[in-house]
Amino acid sequence: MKYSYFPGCSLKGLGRAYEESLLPVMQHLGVELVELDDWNCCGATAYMSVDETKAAVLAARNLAIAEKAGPHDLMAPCSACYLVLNKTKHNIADFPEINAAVQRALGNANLTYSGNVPVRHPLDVLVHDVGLDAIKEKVVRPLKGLKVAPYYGCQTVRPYATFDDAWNPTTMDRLLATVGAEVVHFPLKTKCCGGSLTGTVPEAGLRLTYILLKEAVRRGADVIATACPLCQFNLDAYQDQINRRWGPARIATVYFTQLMGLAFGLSPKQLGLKRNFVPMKPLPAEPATV
Amino acid sequence: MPDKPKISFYWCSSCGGCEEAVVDFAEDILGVLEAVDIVFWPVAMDFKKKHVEAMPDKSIVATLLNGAVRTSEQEEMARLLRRKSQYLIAYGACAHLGGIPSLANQFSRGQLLRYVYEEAPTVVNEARTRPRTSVQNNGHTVTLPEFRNVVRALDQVVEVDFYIPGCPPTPKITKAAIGALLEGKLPPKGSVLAPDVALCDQCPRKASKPADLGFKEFKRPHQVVLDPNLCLLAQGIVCMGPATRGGCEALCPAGNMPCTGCFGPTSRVRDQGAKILSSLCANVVSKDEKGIRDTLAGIPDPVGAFYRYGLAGSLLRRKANLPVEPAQETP
Amino acid sequence: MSDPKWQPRIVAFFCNWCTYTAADLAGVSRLKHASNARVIRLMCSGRVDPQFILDALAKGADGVLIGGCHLGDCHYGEGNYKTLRRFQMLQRLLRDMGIEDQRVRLEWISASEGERVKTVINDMVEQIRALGPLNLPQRRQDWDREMTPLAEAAGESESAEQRAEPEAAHA
Amino acid sequence: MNTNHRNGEVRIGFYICHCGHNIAGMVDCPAVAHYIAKLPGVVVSRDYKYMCSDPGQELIQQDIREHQLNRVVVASCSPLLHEHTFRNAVAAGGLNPFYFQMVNIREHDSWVCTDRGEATAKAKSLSHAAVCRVRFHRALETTRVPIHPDVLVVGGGIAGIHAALTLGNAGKKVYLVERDPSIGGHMAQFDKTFPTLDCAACILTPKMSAVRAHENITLWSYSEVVKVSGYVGNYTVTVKRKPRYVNEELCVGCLECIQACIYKEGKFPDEFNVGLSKRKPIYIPFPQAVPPVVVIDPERCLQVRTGKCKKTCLEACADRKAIDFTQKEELVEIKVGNIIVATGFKLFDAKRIPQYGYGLYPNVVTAIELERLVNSSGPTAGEIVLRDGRPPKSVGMILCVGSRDMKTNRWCSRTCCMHSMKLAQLVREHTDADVTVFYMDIRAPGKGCEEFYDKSLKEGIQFVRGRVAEVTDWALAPEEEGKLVIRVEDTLAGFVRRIPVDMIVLATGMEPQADAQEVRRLFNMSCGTEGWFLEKHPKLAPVSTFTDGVFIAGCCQGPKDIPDSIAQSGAAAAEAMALIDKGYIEQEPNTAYIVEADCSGCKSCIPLCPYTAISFDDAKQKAQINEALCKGCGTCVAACPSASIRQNLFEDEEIFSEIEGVLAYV
Repeated sequence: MKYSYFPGCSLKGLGRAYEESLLPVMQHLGVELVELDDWNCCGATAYMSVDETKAAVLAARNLAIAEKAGPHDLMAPCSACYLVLNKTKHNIADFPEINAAVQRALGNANLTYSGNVPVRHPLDVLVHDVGLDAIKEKVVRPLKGLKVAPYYGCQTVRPYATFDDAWNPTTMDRLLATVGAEVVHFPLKTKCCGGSLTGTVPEAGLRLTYILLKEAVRRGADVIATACPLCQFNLDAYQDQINRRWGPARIATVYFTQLMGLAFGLSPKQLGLKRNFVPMKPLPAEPATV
Repeated sequence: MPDKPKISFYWCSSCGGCEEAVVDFAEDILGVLEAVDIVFWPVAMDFKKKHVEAMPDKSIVATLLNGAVRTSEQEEMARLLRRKSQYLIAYGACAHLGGIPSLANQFSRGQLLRYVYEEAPTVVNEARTRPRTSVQNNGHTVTLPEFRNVVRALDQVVEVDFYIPGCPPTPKITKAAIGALLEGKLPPKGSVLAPDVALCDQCPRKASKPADLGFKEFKRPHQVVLDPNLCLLAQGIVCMGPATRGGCEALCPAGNMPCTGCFGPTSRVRDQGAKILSSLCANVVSKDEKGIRDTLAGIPDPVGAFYRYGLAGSLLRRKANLPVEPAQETP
Repeated sequence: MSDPKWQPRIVAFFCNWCTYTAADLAGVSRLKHASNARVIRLMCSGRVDPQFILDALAKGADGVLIGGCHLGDCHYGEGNYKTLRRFQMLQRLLRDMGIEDQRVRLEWISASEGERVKTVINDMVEQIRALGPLNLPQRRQDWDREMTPLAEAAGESESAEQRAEPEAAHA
Repeated sequence: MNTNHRNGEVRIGFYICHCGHNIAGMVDCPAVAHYIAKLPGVVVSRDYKYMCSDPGQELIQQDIREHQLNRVVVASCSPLLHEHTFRNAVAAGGLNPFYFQMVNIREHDSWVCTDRGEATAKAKSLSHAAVCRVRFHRALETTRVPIHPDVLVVGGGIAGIHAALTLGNAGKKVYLVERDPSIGGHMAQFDKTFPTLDCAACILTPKMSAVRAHENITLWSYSEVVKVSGYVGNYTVTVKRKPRYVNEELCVGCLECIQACIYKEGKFPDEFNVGLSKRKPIYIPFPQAVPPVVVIDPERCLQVRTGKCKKTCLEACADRKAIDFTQKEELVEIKVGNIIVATGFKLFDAKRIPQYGYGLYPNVVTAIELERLVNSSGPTAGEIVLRDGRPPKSVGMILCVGSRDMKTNRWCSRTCCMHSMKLAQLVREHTDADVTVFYMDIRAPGKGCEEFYDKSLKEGIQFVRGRVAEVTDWALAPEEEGKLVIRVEDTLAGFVRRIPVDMIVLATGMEPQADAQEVRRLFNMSCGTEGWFLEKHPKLAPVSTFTDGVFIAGCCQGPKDIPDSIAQSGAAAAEAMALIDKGYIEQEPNTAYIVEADCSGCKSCIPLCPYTAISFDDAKQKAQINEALCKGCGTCVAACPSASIRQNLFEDEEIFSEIEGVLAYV
């Protein structure tokens, strides 16, 4: 199993714990990830709202490079990258004028894009390509007794609910259950984390973050699992401020790949678990590792 | 008693089999010769075109013309004989419907000439010489007729009064036709002088044909050892009998080979190939697309199988996307 | 061949029970679509004699559309299976005769699929527009032009085209 | 017969109908008439406002007399609509009705074209084709097929029951086949009916009993139709009678066997109470079931499953000997002339909209579940309670669950607004709870329904306009703790609201039955894309189907309320009776026939006929067609390799000339 890999800026920066856990987990499962050569910014949601066509060109360059790199699906772990690349793919297919602009721009860089590279999320790859049975076989340290609130965020399944339900996604639930965790009922799994409002309009953004934290605690979760660097950051970094403003709600937020890594017997340090502001409590019935 | 009626024979694009069929009258030919005066018959007698040209119009009672029309010379002779004859009779499958030569209507003139003069495995022609309509040699001009783009049945060139079908027509239907002509007992103009019921009616294997014919596969005669008595369709062999006019007394099925359709369709049918296709395919057993495709794969060349003797006379006549090329004057 | 006013001409054979009714429904629902298809009603797509298709093409249709009930839904049980089998072979035959697949189309359209009548006709018109005219009568005239000199020399005014299908004329 | 055939000369009259503005608005009718007038054989060519009107028909008849017409072509609407009208008009004019051809320039032309020039060109070419074709028409006679007087009604809901009773009362023999152990259908589960709030059981159960008692009705419950063959007037139907392991004749409905079952308590979800209560393996569907006999669930009964049970039920039944474990599935064949299909609907599965939390939150229920809770013979004896037994203080009702939704079903289920308001009123009647109805539009068009809406408003039921986004259990405010929260954009107030409630009722919509496709094939009907059975004409033939002698009634045709279902089943019964009392049906003379002199006896046609109408005459060595069996599909005609089979109304030359005609006008 081989995929082209588009890390995006987050996985090299703020969200490097995602990459630090994703790569060994994938390697452990025999999934080969080949990082795209000379990839560039996906454009993110911000550029899309400024100039859709230029944003499409920016993202399409990555798609074109991936197409050139070989006949592999392109894995984009960051939710924003995943969405933007997919959106670009759809826009190019659906709107001839965008396609024309993109092809013109790519042509200047001696690139072409024919629309043939599927953009895949790690959750999709793990559940549908690798398979839960294969994952179960690799579990050496089942996360027994660990209560996890699965949190998908907004961009993973919306608007393109290609691999999971838009309202009630379950791929992460099933993955976490497979590695032995107890998945708590978390109906806010696709609610907003506050997004960039946490920085721009904190009284609105952080309140949304607070609701998620509070509900996760109320439902008895030990940890929140996420698939998005921005979600992880929002949920992890502002807890002091949030607690001061609305009341106590303290809980660690980690990447689902980090939890999988633990179950595979990888060390917390190797998985980037030390980077959290709010540290994850040690696994139940295990000597402290943090 | 007036003069004996004048008859002429002519051949265009043909294999000579139709001429042979006339010779096959054997001693009966003498009877015919007694009754008629043959005024033109290039195969057997030394008359020239100029002799025909000299005859008054309509002075020949009947001309039996065989072969398809492929060259300018054939076209010219067809027009000439039409003018000189009271009845012009298309004799044999080629004149009737285009015959085997009209299978060439699947190819352009250029494709045909290139193959025949350059690409055919038995050809050595490094100079790539091609026939030309006119060549200068030693101060002499040598001419050849022009090779047309399209092969035509006789009635696609001139008006035809009657048709005698077959490849070749059997002596029996030929004699019957000449008899009717001499006795003046002719059917309406345009008729085909053969029975108007399909061949199965005369086939010795008819009784062996099952009522629930269902095709699981089609086979070609060389792929199986054929049962000499069982209906050939029941053996999975494409037999054109059901879609072909009777009159030959089922010579091929009697000889353990399927009918290939040389007598053409019945008068009620406009396209013999479409009709046999309709009948055979409807009776395929499979109900899924792939199964149907697999069964029909047993007929690898539908044009060759269904239009062997009549592509020129079919509704489509010629491959639609072929060009009309100018006469080949330069190599 | 490239007459700017050229409009594809489509002869459509629709079965009474499904596709003809669907075309009626398209009308009742005012589903505007290309006007190019001329519908001939038959009781069942099984009645579509391959001769009809060839004849339509020979007489100048640029395309032929056959519409029947979905497989398994034939009003007469299995008429449409016969159509499917004939169609598969006919399409091979047409391909060999230089006629593109898109020109002769078989579609299963049930009585309720008025929308589909619209889509199929629009789609087919576009495809044929892209292919250009088939116009076999014109092509035959072009083919027969090589006989003009001798016909004129023989003083014939009547063209061979007019004498096509001599038997039918006397039938 | 008239004498307009002298010299075999063809004299055609052509008429193009304006259909008011319907055709004339898009087609230049005078131009078409003018064009057709020049075609050979056309003697009269006219355009007229309404050809189907009396004066229009009179015009044709007058022309037949005055101009000695012997062929008539009318260009107007679809032949499926008015071919009969015009054939009759032609016949009244003294001409054989089959010297007529109709051109469809409304449905196929004016209604679908956008360009007047194109539409007119199309009308010209279609008319040209008809004029070419009609020349070959011949005089034909219709044949009569006798109608078997018995009727099959499929489905024992209120529609099927009413149809069976109507027919039975008219003296017709009826077979009523119901899949479940009892008739009654969905209506039997209802407590009250809107808008009158009369008791559903009080009006339904007498009808159910009447079915059982009726001398003309044979009731086969727990049975299914598995095969249908034949055609109008002569259907042969095979019915599968599933074993209920109880002899219907001997069981007196004392229910002692249920008491005696080795299962002391009910253990399996009770279908009638939609799983809100439990039943035993031997049970009666509901107290008023018809037939009032018990049934044994073969999936659950120990004896049936394993053969190892003490069979306490047998002991309890004692010498009545009604319980019979040797019963086997039985196939019964019946002959009927007409069939009424009233197979009903199924409710939308609320789990398909996960954001409403059905199946996740115990106090999210469906409307039918609430219906059972309200009913005094229901699982709570009429108490509306939460799962923990407390009465709810607030109830939210969400409308259009699985209706008017692009993600699930696009159609309006028509009854949910009224049904929900009825339940809201009943909740108010039974509890002190506040009730809020979340709606997109209130649709209350039936008689007394708008008044019912007013009454709901007056009774203090709250209405919030907006499609509910989600039902959740996460609380933001203290008053939300422990409650279900409905998040909705209130489109009248213009902001997003969170409304906490104790109980949520989902008004699930109606869907076609899961096996609608199989049933449709069984009876040779058509389905809309959604799966509802298709009526022959939405206005003029709402209970007929494209198969003569098969009628549809009730919700299998589309969502409707009880009065509409009853009206339809009455109509279907009347349609069947009209055929039965006439005694025969006239068949379109479109049969195939073989010209014996032409046939070579190749037998290609014989296996193609679905009705085995073609056989081989061994003496003559030719194929022959039994015209009584032929249904006129023409498949054999197309297949005859020597064109020796012909078809009335669809002769080769007629179709070839039609092809020539449509291509003649460019």
